[in-house]
Amino acid sequence: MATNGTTRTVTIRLQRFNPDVDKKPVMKEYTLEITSDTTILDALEQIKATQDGSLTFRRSCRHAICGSCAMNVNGRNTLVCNQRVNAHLDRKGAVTVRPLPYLPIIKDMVVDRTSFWEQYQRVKPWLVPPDDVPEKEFRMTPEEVAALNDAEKCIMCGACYSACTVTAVNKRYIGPHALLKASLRVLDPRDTITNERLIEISGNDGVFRCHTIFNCIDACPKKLNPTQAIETLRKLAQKREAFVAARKERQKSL
Amino acid sequence: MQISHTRIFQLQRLSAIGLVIFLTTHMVVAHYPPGHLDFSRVIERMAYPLWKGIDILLLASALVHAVTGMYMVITDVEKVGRYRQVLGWASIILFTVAFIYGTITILAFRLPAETVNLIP
Amino acid sequence: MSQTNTITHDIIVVGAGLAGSWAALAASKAGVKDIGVLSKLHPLRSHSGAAQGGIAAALNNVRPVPGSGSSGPLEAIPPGEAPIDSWELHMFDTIKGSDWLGDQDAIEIMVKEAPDLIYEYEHMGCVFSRLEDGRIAQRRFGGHSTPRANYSADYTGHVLLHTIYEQALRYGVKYYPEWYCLDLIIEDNVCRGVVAMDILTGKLYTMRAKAVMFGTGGYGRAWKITSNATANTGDGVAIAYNAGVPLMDMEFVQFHPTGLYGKGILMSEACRGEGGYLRNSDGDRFMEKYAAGLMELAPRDLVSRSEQLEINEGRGVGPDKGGVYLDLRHLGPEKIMSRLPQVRELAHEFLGVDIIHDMVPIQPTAHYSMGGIPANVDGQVIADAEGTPVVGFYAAGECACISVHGANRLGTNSLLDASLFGRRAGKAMAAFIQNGAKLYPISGDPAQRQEERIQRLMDAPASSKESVAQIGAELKETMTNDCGVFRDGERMARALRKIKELQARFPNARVMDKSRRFNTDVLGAIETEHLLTFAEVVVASALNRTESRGAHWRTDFGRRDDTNWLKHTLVFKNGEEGPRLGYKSVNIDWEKYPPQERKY
Amino acid sequence: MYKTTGFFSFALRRITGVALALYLFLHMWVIGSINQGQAAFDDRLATVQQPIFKFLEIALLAAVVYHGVDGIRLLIVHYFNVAEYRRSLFYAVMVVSALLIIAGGLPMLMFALGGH
Ligand SMILES: Cc1cc2nc3c(=O)[nH]c(=O)nc-3n(C[C@H](O)[C@H](O)[C@H](O)COP(=O)(O)OP(=O)(O)OC[C@H]3O[C@@H](n4cnc5c(N)ncnc54)[C@H](O)[C@@H]3O)c2cc1C
Ligand code: HEM
Ligand code: SF4
Ligand code: F3S
Ligand code: FES
Repeated sequence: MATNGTTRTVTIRLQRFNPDVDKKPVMKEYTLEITSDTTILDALEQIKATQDGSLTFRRSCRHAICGSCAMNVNGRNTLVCNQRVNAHLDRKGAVTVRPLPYLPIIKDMVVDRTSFWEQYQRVKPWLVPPDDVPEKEFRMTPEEVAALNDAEKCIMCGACYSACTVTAVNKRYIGPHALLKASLRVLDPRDTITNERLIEISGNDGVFRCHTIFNCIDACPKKLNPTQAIETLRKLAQKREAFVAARKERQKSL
Repeated sequence: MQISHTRIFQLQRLSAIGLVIFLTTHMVVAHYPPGHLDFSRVIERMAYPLWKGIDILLLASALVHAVTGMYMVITDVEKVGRYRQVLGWASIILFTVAFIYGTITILAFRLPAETVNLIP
Repeated sequence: MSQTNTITHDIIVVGAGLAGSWAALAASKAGVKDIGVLSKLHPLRSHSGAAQGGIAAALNNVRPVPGSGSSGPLEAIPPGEAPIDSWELHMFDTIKGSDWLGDQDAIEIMVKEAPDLIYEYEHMGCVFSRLEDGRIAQRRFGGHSTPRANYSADYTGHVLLHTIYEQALRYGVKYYPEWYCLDLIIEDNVCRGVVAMDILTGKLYTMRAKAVMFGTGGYGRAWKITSNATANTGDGVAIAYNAGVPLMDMEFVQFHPTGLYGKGILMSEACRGEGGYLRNSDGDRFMEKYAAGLMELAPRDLVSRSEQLEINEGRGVGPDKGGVYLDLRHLGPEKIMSRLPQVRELAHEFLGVDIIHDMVPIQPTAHYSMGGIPANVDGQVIADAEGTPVVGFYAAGECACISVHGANRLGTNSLLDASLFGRRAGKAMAAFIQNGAKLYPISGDPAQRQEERIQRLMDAPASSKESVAQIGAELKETMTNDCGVFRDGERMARALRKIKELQARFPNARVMDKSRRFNTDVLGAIETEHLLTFAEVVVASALNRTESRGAHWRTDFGRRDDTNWLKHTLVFKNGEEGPRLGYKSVNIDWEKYPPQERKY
Repeated sequence: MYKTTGFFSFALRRITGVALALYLFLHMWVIGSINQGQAAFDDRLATVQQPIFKFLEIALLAAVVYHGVDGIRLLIVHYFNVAEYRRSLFYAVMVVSALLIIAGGLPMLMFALGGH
């Protein structure tokens, strides 16, 4: 069993930055005793509690469902709450943690996700159901539900957004997270504003701005596939009128 | 008229398919086996109207692809966003001019006796 | 910074989990447009999103295959055939689960409105798992006599939370993400607003409103081993208590039997539902001794107690012998991969254990807070045992105690509770505003008081050895050891002394981060202060209740005692003297649901 | 930059794409001299057939081949659900491009070195 009491000493290298005081980010090293099941988040908490209380980071659920704790570990975006330190040590027994790249830093690991949320709201993440709803539930088939599974699991952690090369240089691009969300509503047979959605996402900042770089898939801690969602939306955008007509037909029997 | 991003995408992908076909043909026929190039070698092929047709299609694909591609590259930069419409029209104009010029060039290949200056 | 800024809304909701966002949405739909919702986390990070199992409602979509028994396969109820479930059954299960401490008028409202709530969720876009014919799928859950948990695979809370937040956005609700509520302003029994901090800038604001609602969630963070998110520090409960509002039934804290060893992270109840075993260090399935009939599938409180007994008697496993094994190996790779993929991932990620080949060490984990701010069925907070309302103050969700869960909550009933009473509170607030509620003046500068509180924390001498983290750690240790699954008078008295000591040490604790910008160090200190505040109430309430009921189990009073204790605890803040205890009667329909022995 | 196989192939594709576009216009300018008559044409053609250009042409071939093969990969990703196989596709593109570049480039190299 992995949980044994043995500890080992490791180095945690953290990027520190408080824009009010510091000119530019600096790397600082902290030495720490860990066990085999210490997560990177545990390590950060430990440093904050015992070495430097000003270390700042977001976290809440501790088990990869709230999306707070996305950071960049050894150059890769990931959640830190479900990653054990042991799994990320380099040859010198150290692990490097930085905030998500290409986003303005608020303080230490806390980044400004304003553009991320703006893009999320831009795609109208909510469903707009038909005006008259049935007495009970809409009758969606298990297949229709299955098509939504991937998008529904997104925890809005931002790992994909910060890894995407396009968003890195262009914050007007809607981004993988919001396009994945858009696909959730577009593919939902209950939605009534699909036409508008497709127009919006096929505009200058939408699906056709994606260059199929796949960083979003690589970065996603929930193993989701925004690229596929984008490709699906691209196809639907090209046959928008037919798709919307089929949707209207489908809604008659919901 | 709005420059539609969907159209641009379709044009770029369509022209890419066109390029796969025409460019491959062009490369094999025009440049293989490699050797010294001059008018006489070029005219050998260009004397046939079929080749002229294929080269015009190649020209069209390549221009559409290059112009839409450059449009994409440039508009990827956030700050350029405001000028998208202008860039779109500039691309269309660039394409038109280049296509006309290229077509004239292709048509200009005649056997020596009948070579005429289309552009003085 | 004496000049503080003021923000005004018709309604201010603190908390953006299911309870908070539902309230805002319902009020907005009812016509109140000026609503502000603050949340110390981005709304989508609220702990409601962590719920896995499901949300209860008697929809009658599914039944056990006739003749297959209580744990056999399920099938869709064919159209036209007799329903098997009803609100009455749901009600009885809930009352029994609550060990008869739940208020039956509130429970009746909850179970009756439940199906309508689920349909509203569905109409707003919630992606429920489906049956072949397109109806919502349902599954079994502990303590429910029929399959009535409606679910979205194993991330139900996540899907509900996203749905409701997005709809609230659609209806124009204004959110203040990453704003921290520090104080509640109540004068002359009228609620006038809150004081809050914009975490990003560290600036304080006085936020005035005609109605304020708290939906601040649970308080499991006072225990060392807990399934709760780090945000679940019971801020709302402590703030309300400090503002003079009583707290109800705080001694009732549910411990879930399967928290990952040393971490507390929840391994879904489905582990046992699918047939998992619990084993002690000798490899024995110890549940044989405690619940030979239901074995591992006995209710949560009972299983947690059995585990703790094994541990206490020296048959524990793990480095400190503080856990037992959850054995899923016999289920086989196929079943594990298809039914428990998330569980497998969690065990692997956090402990490096593959449940296909190895047993996972687990232990009881503080999971759900039954108690909280007392409120009636419209979310209206009450000021005393007679039910006098605190004008303009509402509460719903886990921070509230409308008392539908009594002494022990059934799984899937709390998502229902938070959503449903959030919705009701929203409607009630809208009616309150529309009937001409006033914006009352605020005397003095309450934000200034909070400013001073923060300044004190920052000014504590750097030489001080006292650290907030240390105080927090000692408190959590104490609560887990002395006010956990098993309790007795002696240990709780010790815990109470310890809490007093920690409270006395707290003013000397120093905060290392002196900056204004996104100061989580200061917030952590304030949260620890809140833990110290309500932990005292928990222990005091528990110490006084000399019986065992639901989740509150005393080794020195091992029986339920309806003659003396069929009543809610109501604790008032009594200046520096510490909590003053009072009691409130339970609403019981003596004809239909008289108290019985709770047997499974 | 966030460096992955995806980013690497994107950067290469983009650089080659832009280079090819620029080349296209250069090419048109060279061939366009036919409009000034056969002599002008041969003149300009000779300029671009100095030894250094022969090597540049190999680079051009490499660029076209890589860009084209990678472009085909994108078309495949668009029309089929294969994003999961992104790494295999990346390596496949690399191998195929390399083979084609060698096949096309070797004769050119011989020609450039041999000079006839
Ligand atoms: C691991 C786990 C699994 C669960 N599974 C189930 C299940 O399957 N079925 C079920 O019915 N129940 C389940 N529960 C219980 C259920 O999830 C919760 O009881 C319910 O979600 C609580 O909702 P809420 O809206 O009251 O609070 P929360 O969702 O916790 O929201 C609290 C909100 O208050 C905000 N807040 C708190 N303090 C402040 C402050 N000082 N200032 C500003 N904002 C503040 C937070 O930011 C947050 O937005 C589970 C609980 C856990 C821990
Ligand atoms: C063999 C045929 C070719 C194929 C299959 C092909 C395919 C593609 C594809 C699919 C893209 C889109 C890339 C993206 O969206 O990120 C692209 C981009 C581009 N192509 Fe081509 N191409 C070919 C030949 C050419 C040629 C000959 C040129 C030069 C004239 C060219 C110039 C460009 C440019 C400038 C871009 C934009 C760069 C970018 O977006 O990254 N391509 N090509
Ligand atoms: S798609 Fe994945 S990486 Fe992107 S926000 Fe959602 S969960 Fe995070
Ligand atoms: S990384 Fe970005 S470019 Fe497209 S495939 Fe993913 S969104
Ligand atoms: S803390 Fe919630 S995802 Fe990591």
